[in-house]
Amino acid sequence: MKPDTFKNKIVPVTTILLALIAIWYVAAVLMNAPFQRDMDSRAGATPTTFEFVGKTLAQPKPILPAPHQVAQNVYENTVLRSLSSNRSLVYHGWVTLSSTLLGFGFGMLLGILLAVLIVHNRAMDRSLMPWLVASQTIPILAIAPMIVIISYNVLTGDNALAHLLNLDSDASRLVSKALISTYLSFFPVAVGMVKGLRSPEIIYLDLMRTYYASPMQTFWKLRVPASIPFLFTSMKVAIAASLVGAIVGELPTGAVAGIGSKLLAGSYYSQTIDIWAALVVGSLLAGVLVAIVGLAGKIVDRAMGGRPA
Amino acid sequence: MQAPSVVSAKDLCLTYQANDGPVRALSDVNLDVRKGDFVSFIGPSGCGKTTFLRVIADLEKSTSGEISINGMTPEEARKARAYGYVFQAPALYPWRTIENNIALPLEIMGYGGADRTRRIAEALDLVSLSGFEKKFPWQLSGGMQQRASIARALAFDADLLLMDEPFGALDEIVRDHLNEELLKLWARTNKTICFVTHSIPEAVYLSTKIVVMSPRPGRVTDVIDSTLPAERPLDIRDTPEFLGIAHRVREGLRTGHSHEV
Amino acid sequence: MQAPSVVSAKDLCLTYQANDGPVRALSDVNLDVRKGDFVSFIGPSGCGKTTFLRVIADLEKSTSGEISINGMTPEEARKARAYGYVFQAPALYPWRTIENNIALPLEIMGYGGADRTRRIAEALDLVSLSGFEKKFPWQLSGGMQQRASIARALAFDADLLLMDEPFGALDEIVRDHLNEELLKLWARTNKTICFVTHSIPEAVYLSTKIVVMSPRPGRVTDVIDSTLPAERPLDIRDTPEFLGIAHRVREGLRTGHSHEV
Amino acid sequence: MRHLSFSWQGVTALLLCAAALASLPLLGEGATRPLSDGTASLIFIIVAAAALLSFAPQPTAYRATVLFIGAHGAAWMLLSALSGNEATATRAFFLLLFASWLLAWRCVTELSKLQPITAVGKSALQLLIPAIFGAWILILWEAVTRGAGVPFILLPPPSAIGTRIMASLPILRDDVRQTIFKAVLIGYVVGCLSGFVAAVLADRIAFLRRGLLPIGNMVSALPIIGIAPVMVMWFGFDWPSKAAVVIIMTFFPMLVNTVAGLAASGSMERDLMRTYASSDWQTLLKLKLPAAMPFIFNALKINSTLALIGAIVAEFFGTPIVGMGFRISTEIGRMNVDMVWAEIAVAALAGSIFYGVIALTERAVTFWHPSIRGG
Amino acid sequence: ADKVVLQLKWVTQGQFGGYYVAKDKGFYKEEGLDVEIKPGGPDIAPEQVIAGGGADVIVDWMGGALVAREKGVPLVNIAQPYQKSGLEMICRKDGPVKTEADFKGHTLGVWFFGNEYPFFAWMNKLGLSTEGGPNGVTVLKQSFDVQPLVQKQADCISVMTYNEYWQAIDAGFKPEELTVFNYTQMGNDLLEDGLYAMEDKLKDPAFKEKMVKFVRASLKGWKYATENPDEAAEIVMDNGGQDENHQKRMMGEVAKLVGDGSGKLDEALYARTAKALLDQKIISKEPSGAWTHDVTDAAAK
Ligand SMILES: Nc1ncnc2c1ncn2[C@@H]1O[C@H](COP(=O)(O)OP(=O)(O)OP(=O)(O)O)[C@@H](O)[C@H]1O
Ligand SMILES: Nc1ncnc2c1ncn2[C@@H]1O[C@H](COP(=O)(O)OP(=O)(O)OP(=O)(O)O)[C@@H](O)[C@H]1O
Ligand SMILES: Cc1ncc(C[n+]2csc(CCO)c2C)c(N)n1
Ligand SMILES: [Mg+2]
Ligand SMILES: [Mg+2]
Repeated sequence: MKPDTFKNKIVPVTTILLALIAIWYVAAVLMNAPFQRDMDSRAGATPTTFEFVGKTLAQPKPILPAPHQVAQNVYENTVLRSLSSNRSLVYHGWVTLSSTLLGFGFGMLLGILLAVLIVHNRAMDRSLMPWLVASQTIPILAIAPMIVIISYNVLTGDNALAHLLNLDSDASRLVSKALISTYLSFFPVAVGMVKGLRSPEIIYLDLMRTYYASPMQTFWKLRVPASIPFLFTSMKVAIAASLVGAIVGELPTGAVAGIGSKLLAGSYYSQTIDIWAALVVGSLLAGVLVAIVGLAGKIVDRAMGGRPA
Repeated sequence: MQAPSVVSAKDLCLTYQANDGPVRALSDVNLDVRKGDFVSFIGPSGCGKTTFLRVIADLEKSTSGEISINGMTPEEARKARAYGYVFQAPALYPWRTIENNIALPLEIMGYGGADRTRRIAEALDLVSLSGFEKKFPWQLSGGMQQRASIARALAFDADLLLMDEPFGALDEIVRDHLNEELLKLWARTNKTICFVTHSIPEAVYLSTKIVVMSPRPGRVTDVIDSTLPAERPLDIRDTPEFLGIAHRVREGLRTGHSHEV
Repeated sequence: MQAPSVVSAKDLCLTYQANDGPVRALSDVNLDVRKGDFVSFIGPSGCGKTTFLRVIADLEKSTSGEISINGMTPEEARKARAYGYVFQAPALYPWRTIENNIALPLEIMGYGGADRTRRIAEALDLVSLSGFEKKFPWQLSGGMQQRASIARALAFDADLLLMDEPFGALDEIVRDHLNEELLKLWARTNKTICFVTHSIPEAVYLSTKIVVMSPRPGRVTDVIDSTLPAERPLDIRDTPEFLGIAHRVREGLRTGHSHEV
Repeated sequence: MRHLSFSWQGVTALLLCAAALASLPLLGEGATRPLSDGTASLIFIIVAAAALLSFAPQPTAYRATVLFIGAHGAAWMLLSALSGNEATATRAFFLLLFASWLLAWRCVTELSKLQPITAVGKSALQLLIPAIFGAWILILWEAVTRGAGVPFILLPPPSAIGTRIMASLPILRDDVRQTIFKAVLIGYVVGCLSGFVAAVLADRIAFLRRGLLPIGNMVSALPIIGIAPVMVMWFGFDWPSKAAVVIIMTFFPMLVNTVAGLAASGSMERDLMRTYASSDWQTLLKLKLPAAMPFIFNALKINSTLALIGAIVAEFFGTPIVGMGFRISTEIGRMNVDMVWAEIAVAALAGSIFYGVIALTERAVTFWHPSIRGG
Repeated sequence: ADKVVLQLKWVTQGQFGGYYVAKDKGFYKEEGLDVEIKPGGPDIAPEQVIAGGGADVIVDWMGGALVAREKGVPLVNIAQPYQKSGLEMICRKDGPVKTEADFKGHTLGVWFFGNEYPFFAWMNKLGLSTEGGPNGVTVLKQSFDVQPLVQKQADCISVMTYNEYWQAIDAGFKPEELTVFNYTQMGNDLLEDGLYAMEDKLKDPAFKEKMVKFVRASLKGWKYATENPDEAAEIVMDNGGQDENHQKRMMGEVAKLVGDGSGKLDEALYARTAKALLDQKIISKEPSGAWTHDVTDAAAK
C-alpha cells in the first residue's frame, strides 16, 4: 500500500460514506415517523421526542430501515451463519456472483463479436445495429421468465443441444440465468467497442494501408489497442448490468437461491430489513466487481505505456 | 537505355470535397520518376506535396488523370508492398515502445526472429536512437519521434521510399548525418526515393531530380535534373554548380509564391 | 542600466521518471534572459530544449535549482498569463475551425467582440492563412497547421513568447517572410522571445542571444551574445560577422554532438 | 472481361432447393387446403431463378433487384401457403424458406455495396437495408410459429401481433403516454443530467472523485427489482416512482462514461490550456467537454434503452392501471400474449427512434471524431 | 419411478403445504411417483410453463385456466383441493370505506396477473366503473405487500386470508381496526388453487393413471397437512419457505379452505366462475370439457 493511499482513497471514501449514513439516518426517521405516529396514537402512547426517534429506528418492518438494522442483519447473515446455510448472504451472494461472471463472460464475447462484425462488414453495420438497439428495448423482466424457463427446459430436455453440452440441472439453471446477464451486458460492450474499434486516428489507419496489412493485422495491431479505453469503460457498465441481470434472472426460478431470491422473499413479507440487507450485499458485490475491472484497466493502461495523468 | 519508370503521372488532378466547397489540391500534374531516381519535392506550404505522395501511396484517389507505379495501379503497388512511407507527423503508436513501433511493419510483413531483431537494431542505429528501444513515444523529444518513424520505414525492404519532410524537426548536424546515411543507403540499394523537403540545400544535395511545385491549385512548375555527380561529399554544397541549381530552385519557389504572401 | 530579468534559471535540474529508470533532461542550467531579448535555443535533438521551455511555462516542475519568471515563480507567471506558447506540434482542436482555434485563447482571456474579430483576422493574415478561416484542422496541410498554431499564440498580448520550432515545417520563402514579420513584431512590441530552432542561420538572424545546448544530460554549453545590429535586412546573412557567429554556433553544436552520431 | 460472380449464399440456396426437392411435399398430413403442384413448382422456380440470375455479370443494382424480388416473392408465397394449414409445414418447406433467406442476405450484401449519389437515395438505402433484415426476422418468426404450430401463448406469430396492435391503438397510446412521455423522458433527462453533473464535479474536485466514484459504482448495480418496490414506497404508485427508477438506472453509465471522457483529452491539448492559465471551468468547457463528447454519447445511447427497460420493469411493482409495464405484466397473466408482444413491439419502436435521434445528434456534434470522419 | 413435474402458482409457502407434505412424507413414492415441485413467482405463468412442456400438472386459479383454455392451451381441471376462496379486501377502519356503498371515488389495490377476475366480477355486480372518477373506483396494481394500506396509498387492499392479512396484523393493525370484505362470504368467490393437466395428454390412459396416483397422494398430503399444521409448516420451511411463524399461521388458515379434502370440483362453483368470466367478456364462449371428475373419482377408490 502506497503511503498516500490513505489520504487519497480511504479518507474521501469514508467521509462520503459517513455523510451518506448520516443522511440515511435522518431519512429513516422522517420516513418511518408517520407510521410510528399512527401506531402510537392507536396505542394511545405519548413518547418523548427521544423515545419516538428511537422507536422509528427500531421498527421490525420499517419503510426505510436504519443503517444499523441493516448492518446487523448483514452481520448475522454473513458472519454468524455457516456458508452453506440457506440463509447465509455469502451463499446467496456466491450464487449470484457465479451467474454474473458467467453471463458477463458470454456478454463480453458476444458484444465484442458483434462489434467486430459491425466494424468490418458494411452490411452488418447497416442491418444489425438497429436491431441490436431494438433488442435492448424489450423489457427483460417480461421475457426473463420465458428465457429462463425455456432455456432450462431445453438444456435439461431431450435434444441435440442438451446432449452435446450434457449439463446437470444445477449447471443448466446457472446457464439459463446467465443468459439474462448476457442479454443485458452485451449491448454496452458492443456499442463501446464499435466506437473504440473505430477510434484510431486516420493517419494510423493510413500507416496500416501502406503496409498492406490484412484486416486481421489492422484489427489486432491497431484497432484493438486503440479501443482499450472504450473497452474498459464499457466493461464497467457491462459488469454492473450483468449483476442486475443475474438478480433478475433469479426471480423466475421461484426464489430458490441468490440475492434476487432474497429480495423477492423479503418483499413477499415486507421484510424491508431483509431487502435492504440483500441490496447492500448486491451493491457491495457491484462495487467490488467494478473496482476490479477498473484496476485491471489501470494495469493494462500502464502496460500499454499509458501516461500518468 | 533509360531505367524503367517507377512513378508516372499524366494530367493528374485531385479535388478535396470540404465542408465549404471543393479544394483543388493537384492540377494537371505530369511527372515521370525512373528507377533509381532520388526526387525531391519542394514548394510552398499547402501546394499539394503531401497530397501527391498520398496518391502514389494509394491513400488518396485522384479525381482524374492517370498514375501508375511500377506499371501497376497504385492499389496493386500498395498490395505488392512496393513502398515505404514516412509521414509528415511521426504517427507512432502510443501503446508500443519505440522498438515495437519499428517492429510493426516487420510483424505485418512476416519478418521473423533474428532477422527482425537485427533489422530493428540496425534501423535504430542508423537514426542514432540506440538505447531508446524501450521508451514509449511520449517519452521522446519531437525530433527523436521523427527519427523513430524514419527508422520504421527503413527497417523493411521497399524499392520505393516516400518521405514527407522526414528531417524537418532535426538539427543541422543530425540532418547532415542522416542526409549522408540516406545517400549511402540509396547508392547501396538502388532504391527510388521521393522526398519532400523545405530545405533548398537539402533538396539539391540529395536529388537527381528536383520537382518545384506551386499552390492553389497545386501544380508542378519546374522539374530540374541535377547535374551534380553521383558521389557527393558534404562540401559539394559550396561548389558553384550546386549554388547554381539552388538558385534556380529558389527562383522557382519565389514565382510560385508570387501571387501570395 | 540592464533591462530587468525575465527568465532567470540557477542550477536548474530536471529528471524524468520513466518506466526504465530516471532520465536526466536538464542539468545545472544557468541562464538569464532580459526584457526585450530574443533568445534562440539550438542543440541536438533530445537535448532538453522543449523541456526547458516547458519548465519556464510551468508545464514541468524542475527537480532542483531555481527559476523565476519576471521575478515570480513559473506558476505565478503562468497565472498572470505572462507568456504565449507555440508547441512543437500544432495541437489544434479538431472540433474547432481554424478561426475558432485562434479565438480560443481570446475567449479564455476575455477579449470580446470586434477586438477579437480584428485580432483573428490580423493573426491569420500574418501567417498568410486568410481564406482558411472556416476549415477544420484536418483539412490543412502540415505547414498550414503549424502556421495556424503560431497565429493562435500571436493573437493575444503576452510579453514573453515561447516558440518551440515554430517554423520547422515551412519552406524557405514562407520562413523568411515569417522571420521578418516576427522581427518586426518584436521590435514594435518589445516582447521577449524564447525561440527553439534547428536552423543556424535562422538563430543567428533572429537572436540577440543564442543558447547552445548539448544532450545527455541536457546542459547549456555556450551562450553567444549577438553583435549584429538591431536593424536586420535579410541580406545581413551574407556578412562576415553573421558567418562568424554562425560558425561559432556550428562548432558549439558539433562538440555537443561529439560523443554521439 | 465479364466473369460470373458466384456468391456462397446463392450457391447454398441452390443446394437447399435441391434438398427441398428431394424431401417434398411442402405441407404434410392434415393440411386442409393442400398446395397445388403448380404453386409449389412456381416457388421452386422463383428461388432457383433468382439465385442463378444473381450470378450474372450485371450491375450491383440489377442483382440486388433480382434477389429482392426472388427472395420476397418466394417468402410471400410460402407464408400464404400456410394460411389454413397451420402446423403442417415440412422439412422441405423450411429448407425452401431458408434458401430465400440466403437470397435476401445476398441482396443486403449487394445493397451495401451501392453508393447512391443523391442524398435521398442514401437515406432510402439506409432505411431499406435494416428493413430487409428486420422483415426477415418477422418472416422466419411467422413461418416457425405458424408452420410448426408453436402454442399461441408461448409465442404468437407477428401477424397476430400486428392485428392486435391495430385493434388496440387507443390503449397503446395511453400506455405510451404514461410510460414514455412521463416516466422515461423525465427520468432520462434527470438521470443523465445528474450523472453528468456528478462526473463534472468529480472531475473538478479530487476529493469527490475519490470518494464518490466507488460509491457510485455500488449504487449502479442496485438492481431495479430491488429499488422499484422501494421507490413505489417512497414516491407512490404513479409515474414519479418509475421516473426515479429510471434516474437511478441511467445515472451510472453517464457517470462512468463522462468521467472517462473528461480524462480523454490529449496531454498537449491540456498543456495548451495551462499556458493560457485558463480557469478549470474554461478548460472543462472548451477542451474536456468537447473531447468527452464521444463518451457522453455512448452513455446517452446505452441509457436510451436502459431507461425504457427501467420504466417498464418498474411498473411491474404497483402502478395505476395504465402503462406499458402494467399492460405487459397483466396481459401475460391473462394469456393475452399477443398484447404483450404488441407492447414490446411498441417499446422496441420507441426505443429505436429514441436511439436513432441520439445517433443522428452524435454525428452532428462529434463530426470531428475519427469514428465519424471514417475509421 | 414415474416422473411428474408440478408447477406451483407462487413461491414455496403454506398455501402449497399439501404437496410438500406428500413429497416429504413419501406419499408420492408410495404411489411409485417421483415428483418434482417447481416453485412459482410473481412473473411465472404456470399456464405458459405447461404449454412449453415444462410441467405435467400445475396449480392454477380457475380463471387463469379457463382463459388459457380459450387461447389454445387445453387445460383440464383434474382436482380442486381448495373448495373455498381465501381472497379478501381489507380497509382501514379510520379510512373512508366502511361498506360496499362507500367504494365510490376511492382507491382500491388489486392484484393483477390473472388474479383480478374476482375483483372485476364483484365491481361488475356492484355496477361500479373501474376507470376512476367520482362515480367509479380508482384501481391500483398492488405490489406484493400491504404497504399501500400502511402508507395510505390505497383505501382498501387485496389480501389472502392466509397470507397478507397476517402481514397487516404484523404491521400493527388490530383485527378490529380493519373492515374485511371476504369474497366467499359475499358469495363472490371464484375457484382458486386447483390442479390442471393438458387435455391431449389426459387422453393417454397411462398419463391419466399417473395423474390419479398423483392426485391421490396429494390429497393424502393435504389431509395430513390440515391435521398437523405445525409439522406441515416445518416441512414447508425445509423446502425454502420463509418465516416459520407465518407459515404455521398460514397452514392453519389454509386448512379452512381445503374443506372436506375430497378434492372434488363443485360444479356450481365452476358454473359461477365461468359465468363471471363470460359476463366480463374475459372469455368469449362457454367453455366445455374444462373439468373432469374422472381423476378424483378414480383416486377416491
Ligand atoms: N482532407 C482534406 N480535406 C480538404 N482539403 C485538404 C485535405 N487535405 C489537404 N487539403 C488541402 O489541400 C491542399 C494541399 O495540401 P497538402 O497537404 O498536400 O500540402 P503540402 O504541400 O503537403 O503542404 P505542407 O508543406 O504544408 O505540408 C491544402 O490547401 C489543403 O488545405
Ligand atoms: N515525459 C517524458 N518522460 C520521460 N522522458 C522524457 C519525457 N519528455 C522528454 N523526455 C526525455 O528528455 C530528453 C529531452 O527531451 P526534449 O523534448 O526536451 O528534447 P528537445 O531538445 O526538445 O529535442 P527535439 O529537438 O528533438 O525536440 C529526451 O531524452 C527525452 O527522451
Ligand atoms: C403480483 C402478485 N400477485 C398476486 C399476489 C398475491 N398472492 C400471493 S399467493 C396468491 C395465490 C396464488 O395462488 C396470491 C394471489 C401478490 N402478492 N402479488
Ligand atoms: Mg505536407
Ligand atoms: Mg523539442
